[in-house]
Amino acid sequence: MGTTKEWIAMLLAGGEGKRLGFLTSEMAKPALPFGGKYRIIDFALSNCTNSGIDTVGVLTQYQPLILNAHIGIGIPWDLDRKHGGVSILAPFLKYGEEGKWYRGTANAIYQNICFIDKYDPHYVLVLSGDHIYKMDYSLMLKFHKEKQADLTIAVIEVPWNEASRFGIMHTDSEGRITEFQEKPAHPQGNLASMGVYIFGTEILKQYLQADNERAGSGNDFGKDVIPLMLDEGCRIFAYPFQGYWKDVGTIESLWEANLDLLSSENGLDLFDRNWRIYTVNQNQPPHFIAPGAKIENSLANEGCEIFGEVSNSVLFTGVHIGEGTVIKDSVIMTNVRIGRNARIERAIIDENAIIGDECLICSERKDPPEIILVRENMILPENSVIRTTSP
Amino acid sequence: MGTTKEWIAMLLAGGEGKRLGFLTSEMAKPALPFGGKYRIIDFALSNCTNSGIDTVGVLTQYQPLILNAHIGIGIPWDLDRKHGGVSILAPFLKYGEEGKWYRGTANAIYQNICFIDKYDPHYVLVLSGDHIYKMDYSLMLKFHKEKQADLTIAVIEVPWNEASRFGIMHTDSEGRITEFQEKPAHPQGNLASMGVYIFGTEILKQYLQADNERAGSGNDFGKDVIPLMLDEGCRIFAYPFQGYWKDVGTIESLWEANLDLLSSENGLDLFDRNWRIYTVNQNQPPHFIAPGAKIENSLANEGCEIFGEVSNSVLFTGVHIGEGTVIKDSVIMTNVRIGRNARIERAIIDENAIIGDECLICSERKDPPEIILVRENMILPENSVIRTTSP
Amino acid sequence: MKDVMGIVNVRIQDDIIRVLTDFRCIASVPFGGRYRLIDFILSSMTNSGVQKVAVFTLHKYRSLMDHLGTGKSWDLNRKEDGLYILPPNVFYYSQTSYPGDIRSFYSQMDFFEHSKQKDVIISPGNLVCNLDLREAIAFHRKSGADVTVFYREDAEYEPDFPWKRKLKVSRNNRVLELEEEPGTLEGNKVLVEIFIMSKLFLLETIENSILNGAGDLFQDVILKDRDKLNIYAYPVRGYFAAINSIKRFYRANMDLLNPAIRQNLFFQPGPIYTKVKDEPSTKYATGSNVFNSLLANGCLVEGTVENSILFRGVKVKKGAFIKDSIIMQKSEIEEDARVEYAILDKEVTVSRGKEIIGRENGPVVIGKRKKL
Amino acid sequence: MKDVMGIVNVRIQDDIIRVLTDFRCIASVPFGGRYRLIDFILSSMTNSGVQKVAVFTLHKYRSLMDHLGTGKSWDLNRKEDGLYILPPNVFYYSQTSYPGDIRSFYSQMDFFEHSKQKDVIISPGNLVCNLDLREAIAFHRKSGADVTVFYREDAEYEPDFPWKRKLKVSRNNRVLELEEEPGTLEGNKVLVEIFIMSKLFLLETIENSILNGAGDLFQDVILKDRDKLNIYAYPVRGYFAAINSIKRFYRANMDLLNPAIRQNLFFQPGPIYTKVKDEPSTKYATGSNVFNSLLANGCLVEGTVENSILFRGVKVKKGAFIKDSIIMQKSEIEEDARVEYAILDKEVTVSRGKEIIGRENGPVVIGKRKKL
Repeated sequence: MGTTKEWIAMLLAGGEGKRLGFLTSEMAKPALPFGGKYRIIDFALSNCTNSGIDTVGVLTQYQPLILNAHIGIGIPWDLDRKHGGVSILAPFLKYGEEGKWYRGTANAIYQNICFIDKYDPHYVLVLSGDHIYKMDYSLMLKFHKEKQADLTIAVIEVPWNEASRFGIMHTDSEGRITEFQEKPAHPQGNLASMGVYIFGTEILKQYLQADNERAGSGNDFGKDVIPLMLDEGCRIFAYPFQGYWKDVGTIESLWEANLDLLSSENGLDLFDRNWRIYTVNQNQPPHFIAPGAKIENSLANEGCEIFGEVSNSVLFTGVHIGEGTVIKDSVIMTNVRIGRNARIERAIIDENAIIGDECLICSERKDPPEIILVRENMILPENSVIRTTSP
Repeated sequence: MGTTKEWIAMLLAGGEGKRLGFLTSEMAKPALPFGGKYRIIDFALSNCTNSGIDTVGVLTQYQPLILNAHIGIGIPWDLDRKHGGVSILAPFLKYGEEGKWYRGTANAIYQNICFIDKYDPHYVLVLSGDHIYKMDYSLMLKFHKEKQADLTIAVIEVPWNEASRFGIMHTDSEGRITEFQEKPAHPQGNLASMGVYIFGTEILKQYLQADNERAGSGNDFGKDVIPLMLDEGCRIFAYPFQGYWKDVGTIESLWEANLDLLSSENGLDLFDRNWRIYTVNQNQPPHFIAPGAKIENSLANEGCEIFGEVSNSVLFTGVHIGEGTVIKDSVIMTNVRIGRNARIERAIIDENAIIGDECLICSERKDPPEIILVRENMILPENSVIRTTSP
Repeated sequence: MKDVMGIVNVRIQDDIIRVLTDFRCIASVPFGGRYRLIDFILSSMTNSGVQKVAVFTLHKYRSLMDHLGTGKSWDLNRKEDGLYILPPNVFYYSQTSYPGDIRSFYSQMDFFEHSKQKDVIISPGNLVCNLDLREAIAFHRKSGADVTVFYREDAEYEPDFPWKRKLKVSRNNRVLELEEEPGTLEGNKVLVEIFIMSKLFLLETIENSILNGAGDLFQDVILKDRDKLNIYAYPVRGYFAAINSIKRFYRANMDLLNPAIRQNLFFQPGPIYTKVKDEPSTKYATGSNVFNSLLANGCLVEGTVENSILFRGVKVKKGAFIKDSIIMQKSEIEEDARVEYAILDKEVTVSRGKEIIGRENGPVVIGKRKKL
Repeated sequence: MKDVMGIVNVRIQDDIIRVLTDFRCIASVPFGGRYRLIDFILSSMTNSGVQKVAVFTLHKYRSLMDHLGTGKSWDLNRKEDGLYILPPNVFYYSQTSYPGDIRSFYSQMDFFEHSKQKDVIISPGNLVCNLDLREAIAFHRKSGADVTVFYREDAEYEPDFPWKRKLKVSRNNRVLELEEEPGTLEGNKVLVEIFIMSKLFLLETIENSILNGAGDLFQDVILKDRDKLNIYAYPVRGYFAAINSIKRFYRANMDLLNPAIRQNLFFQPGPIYTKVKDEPSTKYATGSNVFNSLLANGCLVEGTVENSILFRGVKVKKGAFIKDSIIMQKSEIEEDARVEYAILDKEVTVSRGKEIIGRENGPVVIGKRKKL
């Protein structure tokens, strides 16, 4: 009945998501809308709740207003707790110091050691708010304890051609990590770090301190802290994860991740009542499928009014689709209004955009695939055409 | 039934309170404990609620963790509202920009114009979280409208010898401000700005923009924006406030403000049920006055256990005072434990300090008055003596 | 509107809308895909700036309590005022018949006395409407009426007006005549069960009624004393239905398939709030076939849905066919089952191949958690 | 403890502690300066990790509902599980006499069936104690008992044990004998009204009882079938009182003036939570004279207070004298008034110069809002 926690989570939510263009001009990547009604960070937060974690620090620094308003005191994730719950940790000025922004991922945690100390946990789970997946961290903690590890890193097999985007590891037969390469140009393996770490609290603090004192360190877990720990012979284990996991880095992969939800075997069942993904719920009437409308292999949300034809698409809350309009292979975000007889294919239409009658938005470039992004609040007059064709 | 607000408040809560020493090493000045159970910011927040304001932006940047945890989503002040409520506004990184800390008071608001725009209010009330007072801002808004002012500044008469610490104004017979001097070395008047401003939203935005573009500006309301507006002939009026108002700048004035609560004619009646000061309430049993104990002209709070003698003092929650101990003219903060037969006079004992048996803490220096401050978590062994005497 | 108190007076109406009220009171009957009946009057009140609402309940109010919670969905979770659910004192109601609303009010006299509001607005819990009550309060105050009653011009459906009382008003809407017996007055203005009066008038009325044995605020006070009282009438505009029968319930739901009615009812003058739930997007499978229907979130549709309303989390399996029906939360229509002109309460299962077919004028109603 | 459900069964006990229960049920009787009786068992449950608590109420539960709210003070405002207040269905209780707790449980069968918890722990709402129930649950599970009953060794006050049933246990605490008639068994182990059983056992018991007419879980099941059941007994440690009379209420309050009891009851094994309120610090004026007393926040003391307990917001004017008394929220003792051996309910005013004096063995009780 004491106040010590077994574990707490530190969720890194400061990412800019530079390759996402306009989408992240007013919000951090973890705040990006996804899957008809979620924001990406909902997955990590819901995983925490469902794994039995009741104390989460969310580290923000880039465009946090939407994230702050979304998270509040954590009510949707049941994280409004008497002891613990969710805390937003933005950079701040300290007594007698110059203000410092968070430099790397490790530095962000380093600057908030006082927060960790407040709860004095045995273990610290470090997460990224950028990823879409469902994972029971309590099983990983069990693994961490069984292996008597100093650090456990969740890993997933990625396609070889994408391996250079990730931290790649090599393990021995026991699962102990022998080598770690952050974003290697020529990857020797395809076992990628998911950016999910469990540390013993003392060892975490010790290495954050050491890393902070090393001149020239980028203060990043992947680039600096983990290699240092490996060098010094720490017991670092790889916890293999199977299932859906996506690091949404580009507009194309955001589009792809949304459309992944339409396949019934995607491994990310959002209908599972035993592992719900929580979010802030909107207050809108049920959506309406008009006489003459058609909707197939798609997601739709409350507040939508659909008079046209929708296939293989994801419609967020409050989308209006006019008569005669055809939507295919697209992601239409909150409160977008699309007029009559328009055609939209392979596109993401961002929040509150207005697309006039008879518009044509269509990407035919598939290799490399390209997705058209229509910017938030954009007003597209009647008969506009946005089109890309294969070169 | 639209979403436009008549007015919103922007509450500046980033102040370091440099002259408050240890007290503000881990929290901003607005977070300082006061009056047995409050934090200083509770006064401004409660004034907002009681004045009918339902949207408050709290601007933080210095040691905000305690403040963030205290404010949460504003439940204690009834500011957990569907539309509006309280938002913490910390400095953040913007798209394509270097991170900027808030420079002056005006710059802090300037960096959050997007927050103001979200609610599109007619008026913006700018407040400081550093002051202890009860004030009905709705009467000031009424005054502002009657005067058709561009800016209204709440003013109070201060003792002449303190005038140089404040922004001092001169008004004509109608109350229109003709001159404004920020912290004048040789004040010509004693009508001081309370740091409470009401602006028309458009004029505020216009002058924040202008100020931001002026090279060499300190981006401060008192030093830069208000003089600029005066120069350009804006209608600026002084709204006279009568009542208790205190800018707690030093350890001595914090001590004094606490002891002010003991006089029944202090003008800051905390028992008034029509203008309550709200705060986060602690869960502690009633306090106990033991057989043989004595308490007079003092405040005590839940969780205290008093076996000694207390007079002319303020005891925060959970204070333990041993048998035979005498406390006089002092402020004893949360969870302080004081042993037996100790004597404490004219001191502030900060949170969680432990004072051993037979200790003597006593300031006899009264001109200039000096108050002894015992630091947070300090453990003072038995028979320790901390004493200042008049030189 | 800080000085107006809302009172939602949930009467016992189990007999008129059976099955759906077997386990809940009328005010918490689900409606329109994700709402409960009480949401409409409650949202009307709070959108109009009313900050204190008392809900008088009689029985079967557990689902109502769950739904209302602390009133957060209506911004009524306030430190002062806000939402009050006032259940009966069981010993006052140990008689088998309901002694009338005045006795309910009387049992909460201290609640009224401790309230600071000047006027009260009293409504039943079964109205489907979206009202700007600020105008009504302004009208009431300007008129100096003892009581302002609401009425509907051009009453469309008789079932909306259980008292069937017509009224005649002067040019400035003072009530000149109010039918004692239904059917005696010409005209098309019919009384709606919403009243405005001062709290003082209400308290005096309660005190007097307890002394002289009057039990029902409308029947025994307003109607009986109509010639002594200064009564004004205020017109209800926009969509309006009072759910007093299964037929009316069915028809009012189907009215929502009309986009104009829907836009008006759900958004004008303010949004209708309800308790939100965690449901994913609704998923339409390849081969699904849906038209002229309203669907809440969390549904999984593989079959055909026409002219119907589906609440949250309904599953429509491959080959299943739903037409002209209302399917409540988490019901499941299995493969090749057929549902027409039916109202399915929560968590009903219609098994593979089974047919549930009602008539247009008499939809079949299936109770909660039934497996067919 | 996610798999244990707490049940607080608030019985009707108006007759045993009159005046204080005129307007509230026993579980919401104020206690110890700022608590309500239910806080103790509720905090014991949640400190022990119980995440779902059902409070069965019968009547006069408005103040209990206000107090509990969404359960936030006990961290029970959870999305799944959390706090459930289960009022009676008015029609089940239209008879004048209480049909027994089994019928209360029966009316909420669907609630039990939808709960995922494996075991239930059932307690009344009038116990003053601070228990670690994890140990009790572990004991129950290890023993394989049908029912684990709680008992008190060295029962100090008879009033704490309304059933007056003694029991005899084996070395491993299996119940060997349980008195059918009080007074037939030797020993010092007395039954306390807390039980642990599996949800399955409870549900079967309810079903069977409804068929064979049994009404009371203890009397008609545990006691009657004691020889057929596998019953174990678990000892209650630490401070313990069951508030079954004014005398006991008075004495249990006065016990809190003992620092050892207070430290034990309020903090060990976990803190007792209650609904917090906005009250300023308590202010002691010059000339005030207070000793051996407990005072909550918001009091204003100018007079003398000895051996007493003052709830939040009490005013003691100049020259007023309070001794050996319990003064509840917002009461006011005016100049030169004298209160001894008295229990004043909320908002009582004792006028200038007036004397209210009871006896040590029979404190005088003054009802809510009385002006004397």
